[in-house]
Amino acid sequence: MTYFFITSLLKIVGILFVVILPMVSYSVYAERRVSAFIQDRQGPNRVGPAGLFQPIADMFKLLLKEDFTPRNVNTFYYWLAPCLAVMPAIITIAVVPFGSTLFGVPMVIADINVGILYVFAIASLGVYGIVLAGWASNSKYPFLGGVRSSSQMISYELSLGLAVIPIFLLVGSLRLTSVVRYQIEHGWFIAPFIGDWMNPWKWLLAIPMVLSFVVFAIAIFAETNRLPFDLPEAEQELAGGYNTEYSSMKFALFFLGEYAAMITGSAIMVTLFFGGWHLPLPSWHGGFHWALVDGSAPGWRGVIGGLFNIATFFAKVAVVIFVFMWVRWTLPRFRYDQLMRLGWLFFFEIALVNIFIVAGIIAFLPS
Amino acid sequence: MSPFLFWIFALLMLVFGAAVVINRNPVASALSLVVSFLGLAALFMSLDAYFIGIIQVLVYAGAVMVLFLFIIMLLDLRAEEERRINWVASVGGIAVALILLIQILLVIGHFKAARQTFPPLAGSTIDDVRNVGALLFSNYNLPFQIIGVLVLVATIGVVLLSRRDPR
Amino acid sequence: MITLGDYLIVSGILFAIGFAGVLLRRNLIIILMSLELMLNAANLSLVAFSRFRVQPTGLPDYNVQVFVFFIITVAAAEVAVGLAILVALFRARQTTDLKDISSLRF
Amino acid sequence: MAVTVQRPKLNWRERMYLPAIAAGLAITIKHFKNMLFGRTKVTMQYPEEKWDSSLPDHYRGAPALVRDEEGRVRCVACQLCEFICPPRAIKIIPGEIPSTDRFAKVEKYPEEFDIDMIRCIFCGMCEEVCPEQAIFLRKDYAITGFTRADMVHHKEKLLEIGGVMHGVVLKWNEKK
Repeated sequence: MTYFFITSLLKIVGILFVVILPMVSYSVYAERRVSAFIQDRQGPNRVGPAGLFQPIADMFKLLLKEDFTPRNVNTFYYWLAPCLAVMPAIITIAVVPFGSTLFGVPMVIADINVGILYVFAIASLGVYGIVLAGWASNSKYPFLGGVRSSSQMISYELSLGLAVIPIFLLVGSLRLTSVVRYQIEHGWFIAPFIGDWMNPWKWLLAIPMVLSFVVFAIAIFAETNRLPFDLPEAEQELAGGYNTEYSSMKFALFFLGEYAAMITGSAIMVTLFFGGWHLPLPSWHGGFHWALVDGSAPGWRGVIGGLFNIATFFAKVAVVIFVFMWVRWTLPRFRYDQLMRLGWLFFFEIALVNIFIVAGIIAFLPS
Repeated sequence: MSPFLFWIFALLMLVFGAAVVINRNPVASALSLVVSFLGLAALFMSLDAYFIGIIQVLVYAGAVMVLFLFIIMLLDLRAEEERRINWVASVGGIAVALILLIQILLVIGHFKAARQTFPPLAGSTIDDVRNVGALLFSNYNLPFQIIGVLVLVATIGVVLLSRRDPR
Repeated sequence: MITLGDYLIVSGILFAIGFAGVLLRRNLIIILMSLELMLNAANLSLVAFSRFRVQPTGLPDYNVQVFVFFIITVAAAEVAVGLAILVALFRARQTTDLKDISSLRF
Repeated sequence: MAVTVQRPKLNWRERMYLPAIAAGLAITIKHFKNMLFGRTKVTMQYPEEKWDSSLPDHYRGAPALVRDEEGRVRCVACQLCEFICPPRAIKIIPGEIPSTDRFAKVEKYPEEFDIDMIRCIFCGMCEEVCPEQAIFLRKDYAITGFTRADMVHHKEKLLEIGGVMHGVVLKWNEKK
């Protein structure tokens, strides 16, 4: 029991302070660099080599700024909102398996049997921070941002939830570790035919899976308030939306929350569609085949394997985050009615039909 | 679950549940209700009902309360002004609630089975999503579909009710 | 050790709080919230009964949890309809206070 | 007059938007790639690379006073530049050259010559109007200071920027 507590604590501290928080601050830096490169600029390159210490400078700047509370705000909720904005994204990561095993300890903080439901439940709490910020600011632009955010999140949660149902139809369990296990055995969901090239059923399955992935990815974009769906904070129309009245560390918390949500969303996407921590390596040991590397091997090879799995997972997450940024700096923002129409009349239906297609394939799939 | 955690979450739920009734500001009430529901979800989990607990968070905290907040903000309901408290009605209301509470407690006190502690389960981890789902789609298939129709009717009703122009 | 009675007592207190809310408050939205509290108090005792009534297979009584699932669904639909009525009422009367809408005529 | 903008009729492929989105993504990733491999020519990285070498001959930077070959300030304090200056950035206090001086013929010299660089708009009219070719717009462009007083260029500073100008104005020389 004590052993369980200590390893859990180590995992929480490790994943939060060693991985997630640095990743958040460096994804801000990466966002600025990527946007600069896309626009033929240099981006921040002054602090440290290639600007790598920029997040630290940013942190000091934000900490040292005057923490200003406007007069007519509802003070208690005004202070509560930034805290609520960060929390959901960070506690969602608890159920995501970020590695196989290390020293025999499974690399997931809480392996619960309602994994994906937990993710959706906590993600749906993310709206409170934004809505409260908009309401407590007692100012019209933040308020509009808050109201937009609440309706947007409710609308896209539907397609988000429906888009992943095909996966769980196949896996037969809501546990995220079993999703990864299934993908190791049957191929990643984004391309289930890999490794089983001759099986026409797998090729057939790939069509609804890609559809499901597209709907899921777009819904994640909308859930994390990223462009092209960043209407709650549209700088040009709403002057920053819900965080207009915030300054200093409270503003930083909103920023942190947004990027943490992006990282969490990417992690879930990787887990559901890109095989999680799984990356087969070619092996010539006894004829060519794809070898599974994980932490189950004895001795130092197990440790290396476990570390390799963790590195693989976060490398995949980094790639997905890059795609997030790439899309942000390419596409313009949707109009609000377009956003709602897209969510309700398009993705909702696609996701629904997709479930039936996958159910049909499973019913006739020769196992 | 240890008694300590049980009492923490029960207290959290009850204190914030009382805050729902006491608060003058509707937004404060709604947020207290969210916290209360989170405590309730934790109690569900302590009863090994993970699925119900998560559904509780997902439906109540995630959707219903957001709807409440949305409506409160849409109608711009501010804190109620101080009205003269109608003492007779208030004391009467509290008295009725207290009597009900005492009745409930008396019934529980006379209920023999209430003194049993947690009976052991088959395994340390049970897949309750699968079990609830299997039951839902086999024994309770018809009620499930009726509920679906009910939700559809509710949706249509809400759309009709909230249209600005009823014609 | 925690007994079934503890869960039932907590559930009973929650129900009483919700009941007091319905009786004491005059704001319709608060009354709706109090109704939710009462429904959830019922859910809590139902789930507690399900856990303490272990079947011969060693599993909790899942029939009760299915029932709770139905209650949650109906409650969500009820809230949606209730809030829609509230909005329609507010449009007509500019108030959510019970005192100001005591007459049934509009 | 209200103008109704005709929306273009889109065929189903255009209405999917996906090809257009893919094309947009391809463009941005191309820019990203070119930048990453240093194939894009970016703007000058200013404090490390200076403009100095690439400024054109006609560049109009900070105005400055010049000395002639003999080290004399060329300005004769005629105050034409002060008069013409559109933002009134120039302030001259003329002084008299004593009759014993070798250049007594010139009569006046600028006792003080201030240019307020906060006001200066680098229009070059002072250079244009100067009969003595004593004031020039040089190539200095990074004019900074911590206070407003810092931004006023006094005579010494102006002469330091200006340097020596070899020229044809021979007014101060004895008549041949």
